[in-house]
Amino acid sequence: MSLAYLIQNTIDGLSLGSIYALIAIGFSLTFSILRLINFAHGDILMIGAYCALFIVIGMQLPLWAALILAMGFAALVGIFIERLAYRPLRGSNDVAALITSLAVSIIIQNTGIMTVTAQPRKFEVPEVLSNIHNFGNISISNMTLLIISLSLVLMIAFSLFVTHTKIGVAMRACSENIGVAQLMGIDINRVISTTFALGSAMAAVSGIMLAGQYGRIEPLMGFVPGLKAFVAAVIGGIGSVSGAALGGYVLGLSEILLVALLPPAYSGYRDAFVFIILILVLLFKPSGILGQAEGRKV
Amino acid sequence: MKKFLVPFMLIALLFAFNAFAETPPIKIGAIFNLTGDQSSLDAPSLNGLNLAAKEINAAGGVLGRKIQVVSLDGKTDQAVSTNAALKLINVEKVVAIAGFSDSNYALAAGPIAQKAKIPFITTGATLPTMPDQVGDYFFMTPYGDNTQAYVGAEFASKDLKAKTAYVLKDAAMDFTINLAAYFEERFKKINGKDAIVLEDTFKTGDQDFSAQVNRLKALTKKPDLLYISSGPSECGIIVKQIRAAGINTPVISGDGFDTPLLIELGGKGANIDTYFTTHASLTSEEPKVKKFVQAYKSQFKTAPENAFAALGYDTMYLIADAIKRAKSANPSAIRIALAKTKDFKAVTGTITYPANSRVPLKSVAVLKVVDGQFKFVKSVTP
Amino acid sequence: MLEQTVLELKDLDLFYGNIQAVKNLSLEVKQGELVALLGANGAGKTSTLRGISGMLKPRKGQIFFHSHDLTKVGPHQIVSLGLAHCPEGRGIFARISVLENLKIGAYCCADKKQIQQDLEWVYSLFPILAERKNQVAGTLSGGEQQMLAIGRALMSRPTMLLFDEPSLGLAPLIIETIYKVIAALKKEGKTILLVEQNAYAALEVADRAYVLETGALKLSGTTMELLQNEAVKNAYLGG
Amino acid sequence: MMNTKTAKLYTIVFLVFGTGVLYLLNRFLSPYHMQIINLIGINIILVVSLNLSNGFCGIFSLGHAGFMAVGAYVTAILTIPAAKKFILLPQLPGWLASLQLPFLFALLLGGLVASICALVIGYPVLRLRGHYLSVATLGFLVIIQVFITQMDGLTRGARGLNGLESFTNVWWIWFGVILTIYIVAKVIHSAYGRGMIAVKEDELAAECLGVNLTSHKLLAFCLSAFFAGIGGALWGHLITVITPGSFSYSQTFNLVVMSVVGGMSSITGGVVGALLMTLIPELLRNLESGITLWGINLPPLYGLSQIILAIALILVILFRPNGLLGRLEFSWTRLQIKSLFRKGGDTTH
Repeated sequence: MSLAYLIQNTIDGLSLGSIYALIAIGFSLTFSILRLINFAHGDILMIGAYCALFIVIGMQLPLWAALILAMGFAALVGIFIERLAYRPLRGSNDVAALITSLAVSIIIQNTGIMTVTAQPRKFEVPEVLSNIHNFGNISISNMTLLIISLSLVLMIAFSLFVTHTKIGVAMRACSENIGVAQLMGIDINRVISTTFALGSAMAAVSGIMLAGQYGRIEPLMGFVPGLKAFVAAVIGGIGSVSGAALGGYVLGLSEILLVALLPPAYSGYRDAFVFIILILVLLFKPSGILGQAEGRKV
Repeated sequence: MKKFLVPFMLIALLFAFNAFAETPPIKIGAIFNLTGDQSSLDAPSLNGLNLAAKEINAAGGVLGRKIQVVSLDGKTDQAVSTNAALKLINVEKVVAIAGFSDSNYALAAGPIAQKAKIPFITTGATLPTMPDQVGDYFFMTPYGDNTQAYVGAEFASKDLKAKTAYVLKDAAMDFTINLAAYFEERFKKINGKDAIVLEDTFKTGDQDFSAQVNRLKALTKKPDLLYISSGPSECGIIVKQIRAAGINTPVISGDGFDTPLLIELGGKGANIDTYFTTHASLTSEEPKVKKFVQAYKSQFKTAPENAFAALGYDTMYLIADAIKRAKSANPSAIRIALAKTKDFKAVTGTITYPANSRVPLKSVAVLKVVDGQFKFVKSVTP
Repeated sequence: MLEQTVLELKDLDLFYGNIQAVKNLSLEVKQGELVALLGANGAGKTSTLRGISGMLKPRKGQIFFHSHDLTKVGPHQIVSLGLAHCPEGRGIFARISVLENLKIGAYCCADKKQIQQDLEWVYSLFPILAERKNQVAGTLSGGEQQMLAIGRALMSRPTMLLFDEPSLGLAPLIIETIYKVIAALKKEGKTILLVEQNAYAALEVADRAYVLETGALKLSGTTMELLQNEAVKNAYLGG
Repeated sequence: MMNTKTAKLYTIVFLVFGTGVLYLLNRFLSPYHMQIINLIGINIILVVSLNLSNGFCGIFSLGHAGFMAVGAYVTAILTIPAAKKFILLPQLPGWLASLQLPFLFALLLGGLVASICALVIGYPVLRLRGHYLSVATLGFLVIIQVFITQMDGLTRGARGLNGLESFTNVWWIWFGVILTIYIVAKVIHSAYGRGMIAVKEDELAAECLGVNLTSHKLLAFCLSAFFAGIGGALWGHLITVITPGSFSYSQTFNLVVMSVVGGMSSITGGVVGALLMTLIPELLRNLESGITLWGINLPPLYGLSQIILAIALILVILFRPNGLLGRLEFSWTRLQIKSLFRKGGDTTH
């Protein structure tokens, strides 16, 4: 159990954690404002990855351009889903919204299989990203560095957006009390569309990162990471965006370190660890690390 | 009451569809998991099957009758697969069924065909014990996992001079578990009880192997060989991540590696000492193989995605050949003819069913990845 | 100042699902007037305010504010027409600071310079808010929260204010200060519709009043008439 | 109105009539259509038991397939003959290796072990509410799947158990359906059942009235798991192959679809939901494999039926949030009143 082994796993955990964090922010946003768990959020990750692939191969544009266009497209898809499936449901009980999001997720996955076939495809990554820096036993690829730094930048940009722009303030007001926010002259439909757009754009980025890191995309790639990102959002404190980011890192690190430290026979238990952590958090600290306990109005 | 009428009208309409699909040609049933996790393996098999049927019909069909492939989607769900089998037998009245690359689904549909005395030929499932377990109407087009695992172990010990090995297997797929078990059994027989340095596991769909790779790197006793028992979706990224960690020990595996993805996703890493055993080399110069690849490319605009495409293709020709020899489309006659198949020249090698076994005696090809191409190394007939 | 009606309700019906909260209610509030809307708990007072501010879509009837029909307009546009609503239970944003609460109040219709002026004005009305500016709103006392709610409503420079039971759960001394501010706002020419259970405090500042019972208008009139009216006295003023 | 005596009489007549019809169907219908009827029966058991926890008690569980898996594996291990068990599961502990029980006992034991799992998982988890509870039960499903895959010695892991005796036939299922509906109906119309419904409507109010939340929720959760176990076991012995993958997200989602479409808070709704949502995918099957419709040759579109079902679900949630039957229960008395269908006047959602 050399130190290098530990550091190597920590780096890999951080990179996986930053991907989860970006997706978790999307979950946390939609939950804080609409009390909606959007299971289809994971699948937008897949849409972002495929969109980037077609832009890079189809239109021969560089990866960074594909990133931005994919974010835009995913944002549109997010707004479209909210407008079509979730808006009519507003005000109904939270279970109806949960089921609808599962249904939307099934529709996206199967449309994906029908249009782009289930064959896993190679994800083009520019040469410079895949060369490796070796420090003794520890090896870090540029892709990992890009993932960690880009997600940090995006998270900081996002928190600045939420604190300083008008629509950001409106989003925070809506997450506090959506009814009263309307009285303040906030158009909640516009705020909700922005929330879905932002969350989906970030999910698209994490989709591209996931594809870039592992070089492979297929239509069902989004569901499991989406679910794990929801676990991260709950661990960090559902509803608080910084909580979601923290939860993402905690989950990414614990998943990799648990598999690395426990004897090899247990690496198959990886997904079980994630959900055992979830149930423990829900039991002992349901509001999560940074979340505020939601008092119950008696 | 008005509100409830609409759904019933819809159902009645759909029932009508069923009756509409009756036509007289020889009907061959096909059940593949075209959606869900298995779709990347099964979709090419169906393509191969349909391609063969198209070619046979173009050449005048069999016994003067056209072949019609009735294909239903198993949806990677055993209940749906058994429904599909029953529908093909009882409603569509097929004379033979081809299906599945995974033994768990073949074992769900096989017994139903066996009970109805309809021959069931699995195109890609390689569990050697299936035919004895299901019955005499169950045939396998591919060789058993044991055959290719033994060839892999022999090749590693003799040709690569490996004394110790590290095994990484996908613990969530029965194909990979059996393959690894048979390999270890034969490798230990050759190189002694503790020839396996470490056995590690992962789960289908995993994308991050850093924990496993780091554990391999940290081994004090460096293994001479890495046996990676994985399916086509994961093989590329595992090889890439192992080579990225600077481990260049030779890698060997079964036909799970037989996919363009190994090269695409494996990248530069795959070119370093990566071997695998498979049914046939799709890039070999053999005329039969070249004709198949050419026909597949023109029909489906891409090269065959994996060996399962070739296996689907061979299965259809196998059935057609049996019908021709039996001179009748009657299911039990087909079964008898199939059992007597001898030296049938197919894309994935020559197929012979030995006396009381429905696991074909086939040659196993050993391939190596050389600068982005599969290069034929040798063919071993066990 | 000609007596021009600012707000007019024409036989308004309001429902929660199948339960009717308000039955064809008609009332009007003239420019600069302070009208009280009295009634027991569940009489439909709050529902009426929610109908006016667009939170609850009426099934029948119209609501005119300066000739705009509010039923045709989204809730978020009503504030920009100059009609601010101070909701029941104050509805302040507990987890963010007092200053940010006030800024959200000015969300719809103010630029940087105006916000600074309005802030100074609100601080002059409620000096305590200036002291607690950066404190998280949830830590304020009941009275201070009510002042914050009123201050926040004022930030959108409304011409008319809707108050929903500002005295709820407050100590008598605090109620006095609140009502002093309401009276001051009336003097400045703001039109006010005040919903109150505490009829006594309301009638002290109001010009006219309507009394609701189980969703329907029971009686209305100037404060003087109502104070003498026997029915009102024993029903709401404790005989 | 009809008194209960004649209502009971009607029910018995219906049961006898039903058995007769099933007997005839079993003799004349092709195995394919019988299989669909069997699957409808199993789905009725699963959905009615799911309604007990999701609809009547307000615990929206997504882990139903997990209990199915426990029931299926326990029953399978108990019924595999000792000789075969030695080959399939060599590392089984001695007492289990030689044990072979008749199907009925194994079935009930399967259900029992499933409800014990529900007790173990339920006790801590049932303190949660709404989203959190649903996701925790989904977590339970993943944990069960991973443990079954990893406990190679006991369950043969991912290779699954195959070649199971096909005990399940139409009579086992018919008996299971009657048992499930009878017990679930009995529980709901009992005082305990009303306590459960109070818990669903408003936990706080129920608690103030002295309803012990945890015990009511636990009973609903364990009872629903018991029948899920039985349903899983019947499924396993109908399909004769069970793998961890057989009881996955998609299985749970299908059950939830049936429950929601039929009507979560009504037994009849569960039956109608199971009937419709087992039948329609079969009928859509032809549409998928490419059929010439009025001359236009539709290309094969695999995955089409999943999309149509998902869209149907969204439409149901939008326009009939309480499902096709809402809270309506089938009863002989209601049959006398002409319209079986009143516009669900329910405002509690």
